[in-house]
Amino acid sequence: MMSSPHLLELHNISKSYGALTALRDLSFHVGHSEVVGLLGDNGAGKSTTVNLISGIQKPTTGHLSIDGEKTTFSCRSDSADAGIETIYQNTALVDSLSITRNIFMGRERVNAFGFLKQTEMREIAMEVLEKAVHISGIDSPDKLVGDLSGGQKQAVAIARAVFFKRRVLLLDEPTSALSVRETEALLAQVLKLKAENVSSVLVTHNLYHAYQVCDRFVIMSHGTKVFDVKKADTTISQLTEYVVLT
Amino acid sequence: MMSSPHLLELHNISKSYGALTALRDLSFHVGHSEVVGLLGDNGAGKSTTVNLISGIQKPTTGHLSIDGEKTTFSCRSDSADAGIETIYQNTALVDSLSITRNIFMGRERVNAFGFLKQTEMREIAMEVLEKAVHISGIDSPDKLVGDLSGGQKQAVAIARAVFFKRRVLLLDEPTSALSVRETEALLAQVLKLKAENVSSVLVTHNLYHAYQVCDRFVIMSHGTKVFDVKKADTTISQLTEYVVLT
Amino acid sequence: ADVKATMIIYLDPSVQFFNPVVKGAQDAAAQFGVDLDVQYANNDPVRQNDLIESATVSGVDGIAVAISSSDAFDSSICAAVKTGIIVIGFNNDDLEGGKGNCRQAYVGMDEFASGYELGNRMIEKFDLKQGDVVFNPREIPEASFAVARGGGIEKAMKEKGITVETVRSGLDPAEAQNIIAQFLIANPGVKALFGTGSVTSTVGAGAIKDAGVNIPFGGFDLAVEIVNAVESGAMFATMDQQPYLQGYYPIAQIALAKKYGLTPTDVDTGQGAFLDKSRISSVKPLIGSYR
Amino acid sequence: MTITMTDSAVPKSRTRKQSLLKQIMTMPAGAILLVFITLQIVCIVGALAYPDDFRYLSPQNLTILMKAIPVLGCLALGAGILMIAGEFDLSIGSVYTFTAILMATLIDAGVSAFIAAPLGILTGVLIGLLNGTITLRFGLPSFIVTLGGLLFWRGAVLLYNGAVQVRFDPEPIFTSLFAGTILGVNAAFIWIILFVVGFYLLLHRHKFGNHVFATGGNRAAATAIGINTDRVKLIAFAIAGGMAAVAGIIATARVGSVQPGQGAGLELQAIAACVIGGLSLSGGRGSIIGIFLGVMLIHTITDVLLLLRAPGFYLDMFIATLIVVAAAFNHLIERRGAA
Amino acid sequence: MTITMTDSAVPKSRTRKQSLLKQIMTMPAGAILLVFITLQIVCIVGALAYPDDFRYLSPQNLTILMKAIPVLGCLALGAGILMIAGEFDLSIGSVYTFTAILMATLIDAGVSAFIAAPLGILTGVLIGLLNGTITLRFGLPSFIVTLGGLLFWRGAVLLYNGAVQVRFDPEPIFTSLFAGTILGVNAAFIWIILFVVGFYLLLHRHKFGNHVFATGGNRAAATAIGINTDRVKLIAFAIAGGMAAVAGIIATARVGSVQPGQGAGLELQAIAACVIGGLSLSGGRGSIIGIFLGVMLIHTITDVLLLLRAPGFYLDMFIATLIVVAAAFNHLIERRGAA
Ligand SMILES: Nc1ncnc2c1ncn2[C@@H]1O[C@H](COP(=O)(O)OP(=O)(O)OP(=O)(O)O)[C@@H](O)[C@H]1O
Ligand SMILES: Nc1ncnc2c1ncn2[C@@H]1O[C@H](COP(=O)(O)OP(=O)(O)OP(=O)(O)O)[C@@H](O)[C@H]1O
Ligand SMILES: [Mg+2]
Ligand SMILES: [Mg+2]
Repeated sequence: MMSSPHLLELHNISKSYGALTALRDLSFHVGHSEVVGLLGDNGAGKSTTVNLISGIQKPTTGHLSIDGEKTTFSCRSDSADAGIETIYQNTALVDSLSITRNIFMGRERVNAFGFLKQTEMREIAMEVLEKAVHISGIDSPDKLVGDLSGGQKQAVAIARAVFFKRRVLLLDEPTSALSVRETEALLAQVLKLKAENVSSVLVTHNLYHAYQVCDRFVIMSHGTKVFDVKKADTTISQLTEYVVLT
Repeated sequence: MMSSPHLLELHNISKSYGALTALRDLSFHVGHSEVVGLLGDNGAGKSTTVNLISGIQKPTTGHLSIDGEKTTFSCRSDSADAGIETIYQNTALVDSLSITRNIFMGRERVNAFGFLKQTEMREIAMEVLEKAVHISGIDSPDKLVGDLSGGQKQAVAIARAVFFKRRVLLLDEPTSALSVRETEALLAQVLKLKAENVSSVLVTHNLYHAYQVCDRFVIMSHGTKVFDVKKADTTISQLTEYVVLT
Repeated sequence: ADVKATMIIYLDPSVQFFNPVVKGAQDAAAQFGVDLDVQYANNDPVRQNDLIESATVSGVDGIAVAISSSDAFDSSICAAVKTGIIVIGFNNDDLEGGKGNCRQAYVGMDEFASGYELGNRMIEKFDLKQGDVVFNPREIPEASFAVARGGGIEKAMKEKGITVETVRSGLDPAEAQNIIAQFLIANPGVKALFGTGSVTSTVGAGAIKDAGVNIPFGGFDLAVEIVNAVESGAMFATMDQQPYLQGYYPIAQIALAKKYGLTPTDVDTGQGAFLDKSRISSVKPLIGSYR
Repeated sequence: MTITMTDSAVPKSRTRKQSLLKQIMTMPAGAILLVFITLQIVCIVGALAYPDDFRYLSPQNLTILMKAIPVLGCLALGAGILMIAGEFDLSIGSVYTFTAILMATLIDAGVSAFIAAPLGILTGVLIGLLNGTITLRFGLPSFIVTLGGLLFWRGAVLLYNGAVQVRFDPEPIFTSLFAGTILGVNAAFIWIILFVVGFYLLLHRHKFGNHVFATGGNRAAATAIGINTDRVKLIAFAIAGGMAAVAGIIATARVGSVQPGQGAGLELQAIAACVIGGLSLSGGRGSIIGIFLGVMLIHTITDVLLLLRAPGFYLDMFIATLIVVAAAFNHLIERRGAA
Repeated sequence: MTITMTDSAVPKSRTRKQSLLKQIMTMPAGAILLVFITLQIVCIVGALAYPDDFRYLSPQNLTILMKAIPVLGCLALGAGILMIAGEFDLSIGSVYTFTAILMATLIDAGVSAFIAAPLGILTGVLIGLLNGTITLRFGLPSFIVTLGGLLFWRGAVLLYNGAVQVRFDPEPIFTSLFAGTILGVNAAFIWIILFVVGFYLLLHRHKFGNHVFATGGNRAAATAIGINTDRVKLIAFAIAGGMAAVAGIIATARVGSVQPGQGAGLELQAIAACVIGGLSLSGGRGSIIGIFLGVMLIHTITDVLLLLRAPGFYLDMFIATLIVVAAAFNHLIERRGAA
């Protein structure tokens, strides 16, 4: 490797749950200002991969590297330090807390004594909800997340990740519950972030969406990578074929 | 109304959660052997509508009718008796139970003394999982649902509803976590059921999917119906316009 | 040691009353060369049965046990006696005495009698009259010591036409003090206060002060606090039953019976139970060891 | 062209074969079973090596164990089903005493034990139903309702019979049915074995059990799928109350009298036995075998300490420590199984 | 053509304005506040109408209430934070006794109370940390670990000092600081008010509180977002232990001595106060005001019953019933608010 190292690399990662091998010898990379589409059948191991990069699961073997330097994430804060931000498939929201508190969970705006700057956070929350995804029906950032509709919850998770994004954004089926308008807004966000030099990994089952924004595609099947191709070198029908047939 | 009454009708239904009016004066119907697409923005009230028809939420005002007869559902068993089967947006699965037990939850196959016919249920579970959605990666119906991937969970919820379907199938964003292949299989199922005289209400944000299988579209916005049109009388771009702009 | 013995106490280890009992037993064990273990039934008759049977199984030569129920332990004690074990009752006895239970002897005193004595002394000293109301909070009303002592007080009062009010105070001193004080506020006509166990006897004086009333107070058991209260006059008297002897004699008798075949005999430890200001100072240095 | 085509011949199965030991470890109650068996082996070896000092295997000791287990066993089985359904019952200790006193006084008044005992169980069931009705009707936490029940029924004992112990004197046949010896085995132990088998069938093989697990595991989902979760919980409350009364009968038949103060703290012991046996406090997880092993573990530990003549002053302290150690050990085994 | 175009002028806002009362009802702790205020009004009116028979407003009674509330208050605040974080502590009753005995014997041995008291609190904190470490390190249910703690520290009291009550005899200034009267108000009551304010700020206004709610509400989500949930729980365990020690200091300063058997059952009372105040047993929900109102409600009910000369033998029975009634009432109000 003589060129500048990749932003994020996975090296020969395997992961087992008891008797089941969820990932087997998986390697791929994410470059600077690149949007990678991570595709594959249900149960292929995409979410497991996202969770590994986020540091909330640990690989059985293999390792990651950031900017060419080998690292291991033992918890979410490690990956946050490395500039990674994630929208989880299960949204990772606390139903019993308000929208604002969910957005700033773990990264509260505080004064010198650790007390919350509530007004400031409230305002940011509302703003970012409107900007990141044009979500409708949320009229107050004090609403409990448990009272939101499926799409509204997902919008909160997106707003949080977009607000705190730094270098890499991992999106695990971020549009699954979003309506047409919100989906368009999110895809536009991904491109905008790319322009701001934030790379993304987009997990989705909607190949049209993937094709719309990704620069490269990694296709997984049964826990391994079966295909890794630049957008220029493939077509949507070839992608479909790989996803469906492997 | 001189023709035979509709299979299912909603009459002037309203529903409030505390200060929020989730549904306002909503009326529509589902005919025999008809697939209705229930579309609308996030938070429009689609899931609330589905839950009302399933009997797990009660309308503040208004009522339903089945075959022209006014009814009220006070719990899920009432709607099941009326022949309604639902795939909930949140899947309604018990993580700590096996796939088989989730599928037959509340409707177990039992002998004369109420004891479970475990082998029989196991076999049916595996079969229906393979038939209803061609889900991959589930190698045993004894796996705990909590250990499944997002799409696999959804597949279990679908398998359950498809297996027990009788007259109306409500599908609340059933394909949100499904991969391309599984999605196609599900949409084919809906059409197959229609041929078997089972009507469906399909809630989805993917207008292409809706357009592919639905006979009529009901578009909701902010808790009310804004559009109700037969497939023959509209185009996908008109639908998009209504969903996005209202 | 050539003699093995087990002592079984019905209540739990935190009850202060049994400190001198255990010390007495240990002293006797040391003097007579007995290998002694002490077990606690935590107020549970089922558990006490387990303990008696376990001791029988582990092959001890003698068991000293509080027979806190006239029926619950009859069969397990009889079974132990049948295998040749010497069983001595202490602290509580079967209400029918030796007729109701196979135990070979009983060492202890009558708690009912001590309640009766305290009641009568209070009536005499403070001139309690017919129609008066006195207050007797109990930490655990259903515990046998509370039933016996309280029953004695009630008998004495009833004979003079005096009413006894009672309340469950629990074992927590702060809670007990609150409850006693609140009761005294609500019932300003109460003429005297009786403790029942060591908790109510300890906090009674404080509760009287909290309630802002001035009434006589008598109780049971010995503790530094109680002795201080008697000395200072905040408390009229306390009842003692020489628990040291209730531990010493059973073990000594087991050893003597085993070694020399001496027949165990009943012992009454209930003499000199009443301790008021005039006698308390001689007792004070011995608290926690011999008293 | 950067297309990389990696190993297209993906093996169809992603699951490895696991050793039998690992399979046992991941079974429900598998880990606790291993802990229990280990303890038994240690005890048996110790007893064979020092037959005079450690009389674990003496017939008398085995009889004591068999007599000791059923009371807590009955309480734990009832409390356990209720916990799997997602609710607590803290009142079982008081109900145990109340129903026992009720039964004993009825027999004292000349009623046949074979009528008084079912009446006692019925009372327990009714109290359970009352707990359940209040809990469900008002949507209250069962913790607070049954804590109220604990105090209420303790008070009711005093109200009904005063702070007086009651003699229990039924027909001899009744006593031998619950405390006698049948084919060399203690009758109470036979009862608890029957209950374990019955509850096993009910919980793991019967429709009702499936509803209990569903209700406790995810009440909203169970409701959404048409299970009458209120009814399931109500029945579970009734079972807990009824089993508390059964425990009362067994204890009373054994001891021959009822103390008004007994039973305090038994509810926590029963819950502890369940939790040791792998029940989740938040419901939806657990097994009957686990509950029974939890009860046996507690009693074996107590028994061993008594046989070793551990100082009674600190006996509870030792028991507590050993229970936590056993639970930790249990967890380590479980984790090894999952890895 | 069947296109039906219904009311295109949809109003933008779907939320109605609600009455102030309804708003209060839906606030956290709003319903319990209404219950409490209602009870107070009834009591005050009753006391004004029958000043001789119902001495609720007599200065002595108010003083006793102020003295009674702080002990349970401190225990409940600590237990409450831990419960919001999703864990239990059943050992606080024993820790309360153990630290009090430790402190009293230190003072007896000549140590200044101003050194002994912080040492006692430190011990409480360390015990809490130990509970937390065992719970988290081995992934055990805190119920079982702290039930072990309950028995262990009760045993430790006996080991440390035997079954002897200890006199507490600190410098007079220490006693007046914790049990004296400051500006006409009981010192212990001032302490509990300070604690309530402090915990309110910590839990509802500070970053740490947000982490506590997140950890208890959805531990997996909190972990996934980068909160060190183990640390949060550990701190909550430490707070519960420390507050148990503070309760011990306040109780001991009041009574002037420590009984080795005290504190039994206080853990359940503390949890009950929290649950009455609206805390969820499964974590993530609750408020400091609710906890404090729960404590006050329990004590007010006890006090009123004593003042009304309810039959003392069955006092607990009445208290239990009234607590359940208050909880049910609370729930009805809450539901009306949400409708
Ligand atoms: N339990 C609840 N309490 C309060 N408000 C609720 C509750 N459930 C839903 N709502 C509100 O009702 C409105 C309609 O919600 P609903 O879930 O029906 O929307 P939806 O059309 O299904 O949206 P989506 O496409 O995002 O799933 C939303 O604004 C939501 O915030
Ligand atoms: N906690 C777990 N325990 C056991 N097996 C698990 C666990 N989590 C996931 N799995 C298994 O690992 C495999 C990969 O799961 P993963 O969630 O990564 O799939 P995915 O590619 O994200 O699928 P989907 O598109 O459905 O979300 C699946 O077969 C799943 O059953
Ligand atoms: Mg996934
Ligand atoms: Mg929805």
